[in-house]
Amino acid sequence: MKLHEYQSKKIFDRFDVPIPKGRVANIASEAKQIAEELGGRVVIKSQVLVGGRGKAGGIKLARDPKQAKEFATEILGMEIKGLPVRKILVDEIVDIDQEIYLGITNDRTCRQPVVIASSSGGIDIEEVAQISPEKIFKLSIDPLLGLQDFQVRDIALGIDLKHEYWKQFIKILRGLYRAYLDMDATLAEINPLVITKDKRLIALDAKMIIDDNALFRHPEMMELRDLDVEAPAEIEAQKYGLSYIKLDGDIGCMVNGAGLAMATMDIISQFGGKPANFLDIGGGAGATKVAAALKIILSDPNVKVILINIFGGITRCDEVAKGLLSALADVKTKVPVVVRLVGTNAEEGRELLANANVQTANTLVEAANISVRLSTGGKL
Amino acid sequence: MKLHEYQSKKIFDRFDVPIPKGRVANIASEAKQIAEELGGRVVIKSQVLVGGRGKAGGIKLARDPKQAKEFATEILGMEIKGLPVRKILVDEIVDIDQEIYLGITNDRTCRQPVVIASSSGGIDIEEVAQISPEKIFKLSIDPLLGLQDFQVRDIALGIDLKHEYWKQFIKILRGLYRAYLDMDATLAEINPLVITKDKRLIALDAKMIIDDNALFRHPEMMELRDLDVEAPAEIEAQKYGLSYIKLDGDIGCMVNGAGLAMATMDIISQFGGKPANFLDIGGGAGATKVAAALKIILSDPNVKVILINIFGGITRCDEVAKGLLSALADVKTKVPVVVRLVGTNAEEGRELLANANVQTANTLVEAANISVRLSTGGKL
Amino acid sequence: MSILVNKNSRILVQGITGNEGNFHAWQMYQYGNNVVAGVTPGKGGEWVFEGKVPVFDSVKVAKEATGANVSVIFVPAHFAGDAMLEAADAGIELIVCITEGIPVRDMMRVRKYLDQKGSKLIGPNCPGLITPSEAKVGIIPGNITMPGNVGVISRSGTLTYEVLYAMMLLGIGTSTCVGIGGDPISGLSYIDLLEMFELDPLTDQIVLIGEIGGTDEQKAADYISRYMTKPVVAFIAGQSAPSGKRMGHAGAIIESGSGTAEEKIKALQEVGVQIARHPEEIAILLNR
Amino acid sequence: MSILVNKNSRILVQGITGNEGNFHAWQMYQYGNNVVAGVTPGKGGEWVFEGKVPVFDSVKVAKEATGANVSVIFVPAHFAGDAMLEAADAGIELIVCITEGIPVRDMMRVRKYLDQKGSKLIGPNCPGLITPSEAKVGIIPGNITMPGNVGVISRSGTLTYEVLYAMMLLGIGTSTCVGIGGDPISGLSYIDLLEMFELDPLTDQIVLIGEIGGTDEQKAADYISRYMTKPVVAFIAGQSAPSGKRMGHAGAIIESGSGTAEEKIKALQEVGVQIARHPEEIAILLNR
Repeated sequence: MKLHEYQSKKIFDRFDVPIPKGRVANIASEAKQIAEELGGRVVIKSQVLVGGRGKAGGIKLARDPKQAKEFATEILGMEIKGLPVRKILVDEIVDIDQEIYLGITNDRTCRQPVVIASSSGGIDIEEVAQISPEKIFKLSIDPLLGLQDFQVRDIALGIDLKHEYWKQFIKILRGLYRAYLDMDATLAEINPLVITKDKRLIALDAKMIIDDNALFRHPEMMELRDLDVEAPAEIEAQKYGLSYIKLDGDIGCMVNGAGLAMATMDIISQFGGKPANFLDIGGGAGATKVAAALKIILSDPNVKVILINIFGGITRCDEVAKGLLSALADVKTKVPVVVRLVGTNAEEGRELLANANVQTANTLVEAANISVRLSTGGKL
Repeated sequence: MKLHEYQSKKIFDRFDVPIPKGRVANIASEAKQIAEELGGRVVIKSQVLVGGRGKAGGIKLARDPKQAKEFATEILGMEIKGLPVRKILVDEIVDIDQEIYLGITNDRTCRQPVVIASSSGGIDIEEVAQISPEKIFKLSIDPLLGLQDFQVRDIALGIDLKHEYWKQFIKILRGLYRAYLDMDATLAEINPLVITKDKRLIALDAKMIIDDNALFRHPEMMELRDLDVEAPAEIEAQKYGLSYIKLDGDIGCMVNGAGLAMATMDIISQFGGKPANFLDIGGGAGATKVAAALKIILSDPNVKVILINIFGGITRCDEVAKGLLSALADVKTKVPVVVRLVGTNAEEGRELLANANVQTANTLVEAANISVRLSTGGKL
Repeated sequence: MSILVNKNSRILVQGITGNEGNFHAWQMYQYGNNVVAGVTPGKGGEWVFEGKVPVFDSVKVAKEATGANVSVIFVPAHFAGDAMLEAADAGIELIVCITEGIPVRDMMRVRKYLDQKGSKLIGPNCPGLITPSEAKVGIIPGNITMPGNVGVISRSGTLTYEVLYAMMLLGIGTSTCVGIGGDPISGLSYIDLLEMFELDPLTDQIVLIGEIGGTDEQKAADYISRYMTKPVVAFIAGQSAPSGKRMGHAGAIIESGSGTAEEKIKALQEVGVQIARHPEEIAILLNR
Repeated sequence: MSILVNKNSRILVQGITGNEGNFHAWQMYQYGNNVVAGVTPGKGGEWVFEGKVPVFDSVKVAKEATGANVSVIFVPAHFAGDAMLEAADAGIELIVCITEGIPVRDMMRVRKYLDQKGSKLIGPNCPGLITPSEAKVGIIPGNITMPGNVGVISRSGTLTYEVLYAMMLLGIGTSTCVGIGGDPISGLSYIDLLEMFELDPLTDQIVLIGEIGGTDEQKAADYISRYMTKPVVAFIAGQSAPSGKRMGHAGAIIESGSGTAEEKIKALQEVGVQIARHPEEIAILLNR
């Protein structure tokens, strides 16, 4: 779960990472008021969960409260990469001497948290990593021991930070690490961490991604969720524990298991078809779950045919068949449904479907073939 | 630093370890009021930092507020093992079904925290350990991993706790461990942890000892300090970073290093003398520290002679000599002083002392000999 | 022969009284008779499967009583980390964690501790493993594969069944099939298992089933080119997956253009691995 | 010959710019020329001792630049745990921590991590060690001992000097003298060092200096009876100490009647260890 800059900054503040003075606003007049409180000069930053806000015109410096209101009005009317701007952050402007990059993420290779730092902050860190890898300093953290002060100093050394800033830097990185840990983040990033002309270190931007699997430990995070970035069908899917992603094609897919779902999409593509979605009904899916999945797929008007590929493992095929039949009875769609069931209790499942006149296939190749033909208007 | 029961309970409460309803009181009328609030029946417990309060009559059950006041008056007038009772804890009475022992301490041998539990709670655990060691269950905790839930369950199994109490027990032991860790305790103990007749687990008594070396992390603990248990001279000594313990004899000792201080006391005893104190001036002791040490020794009227044994290591002997001379000039005592200096800058130190007519010795045996003779009224 | 588990494995099921745990433990029990114990804290003393399999309160007690050396975990995500630590602490040699949705933070700590203890881990978020006719540890259906000379390694669950089933239809069996799971932090890797299969006398060829996300398949390719003498056939799922969208598995995401199926296929092809276009084709590419 | 340190040791001083660190590093420097570097975070780039010894910001950098393999720590108690972890992380083989007053919680974590990294620790709250005329690592005065055939192990600081000095007055020198420190959680134990001295060809007899508190001396007695062929002479401080009072050292406390000097003396005497009545008598009991 990605957090907005203003949400991440609120968390940083709680963990003693210094942030600029500022507040979030929903309407332009608030921006003016905040600017007045902050002494006039402010930066107006659109709060959308995509990169490249600056280039898209979603970040503007205002010289006084009046201009703050103007820019706020402008930005609040924007869409950036398809996302409407519903909130802006109005922050004080600080005079910058140097920009640093500082982030903590999970390193898959070492299976440990890793701190990434660079004296070249403020720009796309992945670009820096590609062009000048020597400017990136990485340090792995033992997950049982935790981040130690000597490591923080190693990082300060690694980015050639002047001694006079070490004390502030240690406090910030310690705070960032605590935020990363306590919030179950998979990313906690400050880009840029600036050194101001009056020698303070401040997190000018903030980015956090929370581990979806750990949200049960952070019920308060659910309130921070920004539903704008998620399609309504995806939100609906989550309610039922389904993993759904809408795509551009016309063959709806319902598969158990993410790998098999991808393979099913792949084979559809290979046969010249276009998958309308990724949908993993997960393990142990009962009738209710399958019915919900069917309805979600059908909520996409582009869907011309539905391919259901279930290979029983945790999932019992008779349960799937029952769910399917109950859902089909419920929605009464005219979209043809092709079903392939193999594995645990598959025969019982197939029997149930055959009795209800649903099209079945024996292999994945066969199922994909039939579906593609049906989607292109062909008959069987 | 030992904490009182009521102080430990306050900490337990913060870490979600359930404690009986109750409050601390300084005067008997308060006890009556608390008893009224708690519905009449209460237990009055003297708050002194020694064991065996019950046997000494320092714990009494009152059947109503009137009796609570009577008992409170009585207990607040007591001295237990030489310590005046200045505070009482007035707690609700709970009906007990079973008493358990539960404690966490540092295991020197494994160099890890160890949880100790027993189904025989409420009595002296060291006695249980001696008489029926099979009733004691111990479990070592990896200090990097921390206490895990499966270990808590192992402990519940180890003391044959019924399944119905596991959930409460897990919460309590987790809380106790967090209290132990967060407070830098060297002991966090619940004895007894009771199961009430209405099936609740409650910490009926509470004991915590805080690591003196970690008090810098807990400045708030200094307010909890009970100066009653410490001799005024010991408190004064701590201010100067000196380690002083008053004993019964008449030969004052000032030594650098705890081991050497003990050895000096030992040799005095062997020669038939009686040491008046243990005093370690520690490493790197400067003039001020030595002067303070001298004054503290002289505050004991029994002291007939002072043996100063300094072997230079971190401590520089010339510094010691200067401090000594300045302190002697300051207090102008008639108590004879025997000094032995060896090690770093010892010659400079001895020269300074010789010039000021202070008695010096070359070996520890000689110094002890002279001191014992002087203390028994002998001449040199 | 086989790797990791065989007919002598003594299997313990953590979470045996839960819905899924019970269902699959019963499947495992019926497949052979190597399920020796179950663990559900608070239910010690009960028996399951018509009084044949005892339930214990802790892994330690279960191990002492039954000599279990493999544990398969079906407990919910909140408790799975603790269950793995418990198994390792009790000295279980092989831990197979089926549970999905375990927080990464928990897994980093668990993996570190297991490494220190010397316990092997398969999973989490995996279907477990099977040595046909000998030992079924996890949720891989027993009736879709048979004994044979192919070692199978996969990050996926049902996709693996698809492959096993297609193989069986062509009369090809497996030595051992291991589902290593789709999470970013997990136990045994492709490389660990390639090494075991290379050393296993009854494995003659290997199937590697991968998917988008991470660089494990690329590392496997590197390992194959250096150390493997046995032929490898692979399939990579997610060629049609868009970047930036997480495809179900916590690990299956194409991040800023890296971890794509194309990269992985290229790396494997370059070291002589045959690539199947769809799962059923794997069976066709294998030697019979 | 000697144990742990010799003339080839390359010594690093953590906290070299602090008052005590600087004073003692200078003493060490003057004793030989094996102080190769200092570390004080934030002072990297400076030089001490007339520009002869460089100061670095971190142990890692110092080790890379100078090849240091022993580190002696003089930093304040708040920072000492971090300093030990830093030294171990940088791969320093022997860490000697002089600092006293380190919280037990810190030491439990540090010791566990050092064991995992394979670094040896001496201390904390100890005077360090000395191999006369070769290497002085810590605060043991250089002028109170000389090369010889006696290995000395002690939990105490100045009490050890007393013994070394008495030995020197009788012409007895030491192979290596190690102060293991008086804290409840520390590094190398009596047993570790007895083993090293037993194996050291230039050590013919051993002095063990103990004190009240804990059971380390009793364990040493047990070890001596099983494995030691070389004679051991011991002194135990605190025969006149009352129980329940902590005598300076965090570890020196007689708790509910256990850890008394009597117990320890009895255990040692029973295994043939000669006991000195006072520190100076140790020198008399040794073979010349």
